[in-house]
Amino acid sequence: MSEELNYSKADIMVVTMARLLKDAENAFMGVASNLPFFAIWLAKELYNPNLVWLNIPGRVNPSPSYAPKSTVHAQLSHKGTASVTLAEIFDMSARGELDVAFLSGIQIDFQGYFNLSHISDGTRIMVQFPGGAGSALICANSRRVILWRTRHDKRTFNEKCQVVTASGNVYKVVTSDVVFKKDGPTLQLESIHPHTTFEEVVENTGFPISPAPFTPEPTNEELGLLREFDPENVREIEFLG
Amino acid sequence: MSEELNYSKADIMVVTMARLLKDAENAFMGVASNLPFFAIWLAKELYNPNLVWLNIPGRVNPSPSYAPKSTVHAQLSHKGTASVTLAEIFDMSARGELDVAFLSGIQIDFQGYFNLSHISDGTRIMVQFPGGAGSALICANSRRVILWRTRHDKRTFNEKCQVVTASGNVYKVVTSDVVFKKDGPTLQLESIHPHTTFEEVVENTGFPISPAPFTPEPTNEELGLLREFDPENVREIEFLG
Amino acid sequence: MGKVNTLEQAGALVNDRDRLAMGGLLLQRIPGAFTRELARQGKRGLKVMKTAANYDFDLLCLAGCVDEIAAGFVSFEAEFGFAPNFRRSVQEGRVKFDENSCYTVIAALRAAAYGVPFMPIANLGESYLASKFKTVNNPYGNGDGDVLTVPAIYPDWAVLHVQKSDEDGNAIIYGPVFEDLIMARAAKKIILTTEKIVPLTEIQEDIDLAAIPGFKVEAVVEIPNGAFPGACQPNYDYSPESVEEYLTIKDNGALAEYLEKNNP
Amino acid sequence: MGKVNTLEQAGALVNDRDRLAMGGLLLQRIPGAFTRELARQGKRGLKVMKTAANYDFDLLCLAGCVDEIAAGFVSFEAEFGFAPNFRRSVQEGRVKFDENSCYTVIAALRAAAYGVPFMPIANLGESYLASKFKTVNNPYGNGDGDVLTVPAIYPDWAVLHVQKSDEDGNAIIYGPVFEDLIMARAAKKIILTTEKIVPLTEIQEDIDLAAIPGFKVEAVVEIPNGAFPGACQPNYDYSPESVEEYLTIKDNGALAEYLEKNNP
Repeated sequence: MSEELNYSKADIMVVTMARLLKDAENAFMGVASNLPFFAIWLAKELYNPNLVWLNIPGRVNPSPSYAPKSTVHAQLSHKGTASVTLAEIFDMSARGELDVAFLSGIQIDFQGYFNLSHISDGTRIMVQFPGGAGSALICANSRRVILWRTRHDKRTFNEKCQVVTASGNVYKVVTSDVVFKKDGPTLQLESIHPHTTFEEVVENTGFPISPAPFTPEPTNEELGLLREFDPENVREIEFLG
Repeated sequence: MSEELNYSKADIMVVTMARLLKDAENAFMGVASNLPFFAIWLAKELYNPNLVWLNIPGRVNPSPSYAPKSTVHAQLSHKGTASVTLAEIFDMSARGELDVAFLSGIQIDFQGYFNLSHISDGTRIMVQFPGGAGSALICANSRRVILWRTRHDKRTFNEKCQVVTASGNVYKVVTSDVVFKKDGPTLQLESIHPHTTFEEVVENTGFPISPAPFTPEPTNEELGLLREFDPENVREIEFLG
Repeated sequence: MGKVNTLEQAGALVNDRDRLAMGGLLLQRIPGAFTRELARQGKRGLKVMKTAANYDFDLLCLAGCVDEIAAGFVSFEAEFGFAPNFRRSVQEGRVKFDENSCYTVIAALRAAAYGVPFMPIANLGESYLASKFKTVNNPYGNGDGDVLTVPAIYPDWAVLHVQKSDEDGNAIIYGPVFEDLIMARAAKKIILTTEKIVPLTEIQEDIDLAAIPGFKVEAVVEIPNGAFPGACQPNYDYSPESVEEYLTIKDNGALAEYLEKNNP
Repeated sequence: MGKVNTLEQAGALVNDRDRLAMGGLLLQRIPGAFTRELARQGKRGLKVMKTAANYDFDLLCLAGCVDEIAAGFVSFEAEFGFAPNFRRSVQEGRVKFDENSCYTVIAALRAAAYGVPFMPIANLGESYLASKFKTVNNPYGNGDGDVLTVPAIYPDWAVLHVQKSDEDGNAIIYGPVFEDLIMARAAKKIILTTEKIVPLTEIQEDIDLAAIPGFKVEAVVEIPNGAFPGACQPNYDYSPESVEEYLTIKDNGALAEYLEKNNP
């Protein structure tokens, strides 16, 4: 049914994540975090102007004039309201003062544990991933962690990560196809994006799930704002390559 | 013989301490440290222009345009060359990178241990002193500590401090009347300022000392520079009250 | 945005027995006006900390506001002598002076800022101060001796006086920062007094210096000359005459008169 | 004062097997020109560290200069994909990747900066990273569990690219500092490349930002565009075309040509 939709997978992911920030006190995003960039930007525009936006360059509450491809770009510092270094943002997390943090995993298992480190054969590294950046600290100490992942397949969503880069306070997992919530010790399907079906999701998920309703679709207001701010479709960049 | 001298006790103390900085890499001075202020200033003017001057306001190598009474005054930041906070100066000391530090004690004993804390009767505090400020860290970790004290009597220079605020790498002790050097575990008389005599010093010192030569007197060049920089005689302030 | 309060409202945020890290050092950029407000409001049982203090801690002793002082040094400098009310309060047992080396105050604040229960530090030599602190084994060492540690101290408030803040508390300190930024990070919340409240755009012109983020600030009060009788460079120097005047106060009546006259 | 050197002289200060903390983050204000000089001089066995890196560490892998990388993240961002030479070097066992959480890099540098053998940190959850580090008992606790610690790492050099330095190395970073200042304090000595060497008077105009003191700086080299192909804000942005060009290098010949062409 995807031909009928007037929005992309990136759009519904961004909008879904933005709505999760309606009551957030602050939100942190890291490197290579394009979709969180748009989600935080949209949430501040539409739902939660007092949301404190924290990022790697360490400028609080930037007002980017356009969407950069790099999420440590100077646009993340543009017209910020104060300077808090990355080390100090990690300290905030360590003190339990980070409310929402966006993290991602190349592999994410049924417990919400994730791997950004590597795949090994037990003795040597077969595939080296980028590394978890600040994930281990952030995931264990922030109040609510939102994982996002633009790929939804069994390689990503598996029974158990061989290598755990980070784990902890996972709150939601927003994928290209669904939203999971962390409920007790495991991930539970919360909603399915309207372009796909429960059967397809079962097919692409490496752990057991139960049926769930569709994810609420983006509104015209949300889509209009995103398109106006991002005419070059930088928000699609995580779906490329 | 003091009528014949063309310099004050403050002058000979300043000059003596300045000369100790001829080969110093850096020198730190703290609060209420007027004589060290002049000593570092004079050493940089005359003997060691590359000496790195470190102070509480955290401006490296200030060029004060006059001598303030407070040694945390903005003149200590005037025309500095870089900003290093007090915490970072302490860190330098902790890493063993502070070369010379000026400290003082209200009581100083024969080992060079000193008390800036209090006098107690064993259970309660009878006389509260200001506290040792950074002394405990600085004295234990800097390479060479120069103690100075404008009073030379048996209350100050005693057999053993009841309360030890700080101890460690004491190098010299410059008093109103003499210079001690730390030689092995104890202070030894190194020189006697020309206004007094060995007999008087013995009388005013609470631990055994051996005879020593006179301290070299200030030169006209040294005195001229000091008087020009400090026409208001701020360098006498530690001798007042 | 509702953070701009009167001095009285800001003072009312502080509860009896709260722990305050107070900014500035000796007579430099201290929260002088806020200190007098604490005295006027008759706070009791406060615990205060700073590396090196004089006027503010001495006044809080005189006014009976503090139970405990953690500091490395509490005294005026040469021209004014020791801090008389601090001395008397400690000697008479009304105030506990938890003497620190200045660095152990910093270490305690760093531990709080980093969310850890203690901070390892270099040794403090043979000293009665060293005996206040505990050691731990270096887990990465070869049994080469223990490491001295300082326990975290979490201030309820960092009370800071700055040159410039916007109405949300995004603020800039010009000149020496002393321990203010460590305090701002260690404390649960910040109370700011500022020489001037400026538009955010003026903060943004010096954004690299805007190291106090509004989101931690609970109150912002504009008080020109708010460091009085201390200095706030480059705006004004400390006032020796006013420090002398303060030092003449001998009783509660004179204190009340002083607090009335010097408001803020 | 003799600290102003050519890029070649500054590169020669670094010995094989030295440990380098390299400034900037990803493609922001990295010491790009100095990294290429290390490659041209054929350094071997270097140990490098930073929270999050791509071009500089990837190039050092390609050129065979590094043995060990301590970092939280080594990758380009979305448009360029992973760091290919880093990946290959690690997968082929030529480079040891000591994966950290970014915060543990910071903690290791803080410990070095403070002159202590380790830094306590908050917990890292259930993670293979947590298992790399040892715990100690909290000496001030009530047996309420152990505290995770990170051992100090002392870099021989902090290699930083800045917008402005005087000839003594008194230097200013404008905009995000990333971990540069922690590196400057943790390292034994600093090597600076700077967009511009300016008179001291120009440093003094922004003295509150002059957080790199000349006395720790061993070499200052003026290299306009020295962060290339990275950004140095506000002077210039990173060059996507040049990063793409770098990523086409497949062999030693192409690398030599690239290093020749891009000098500095």
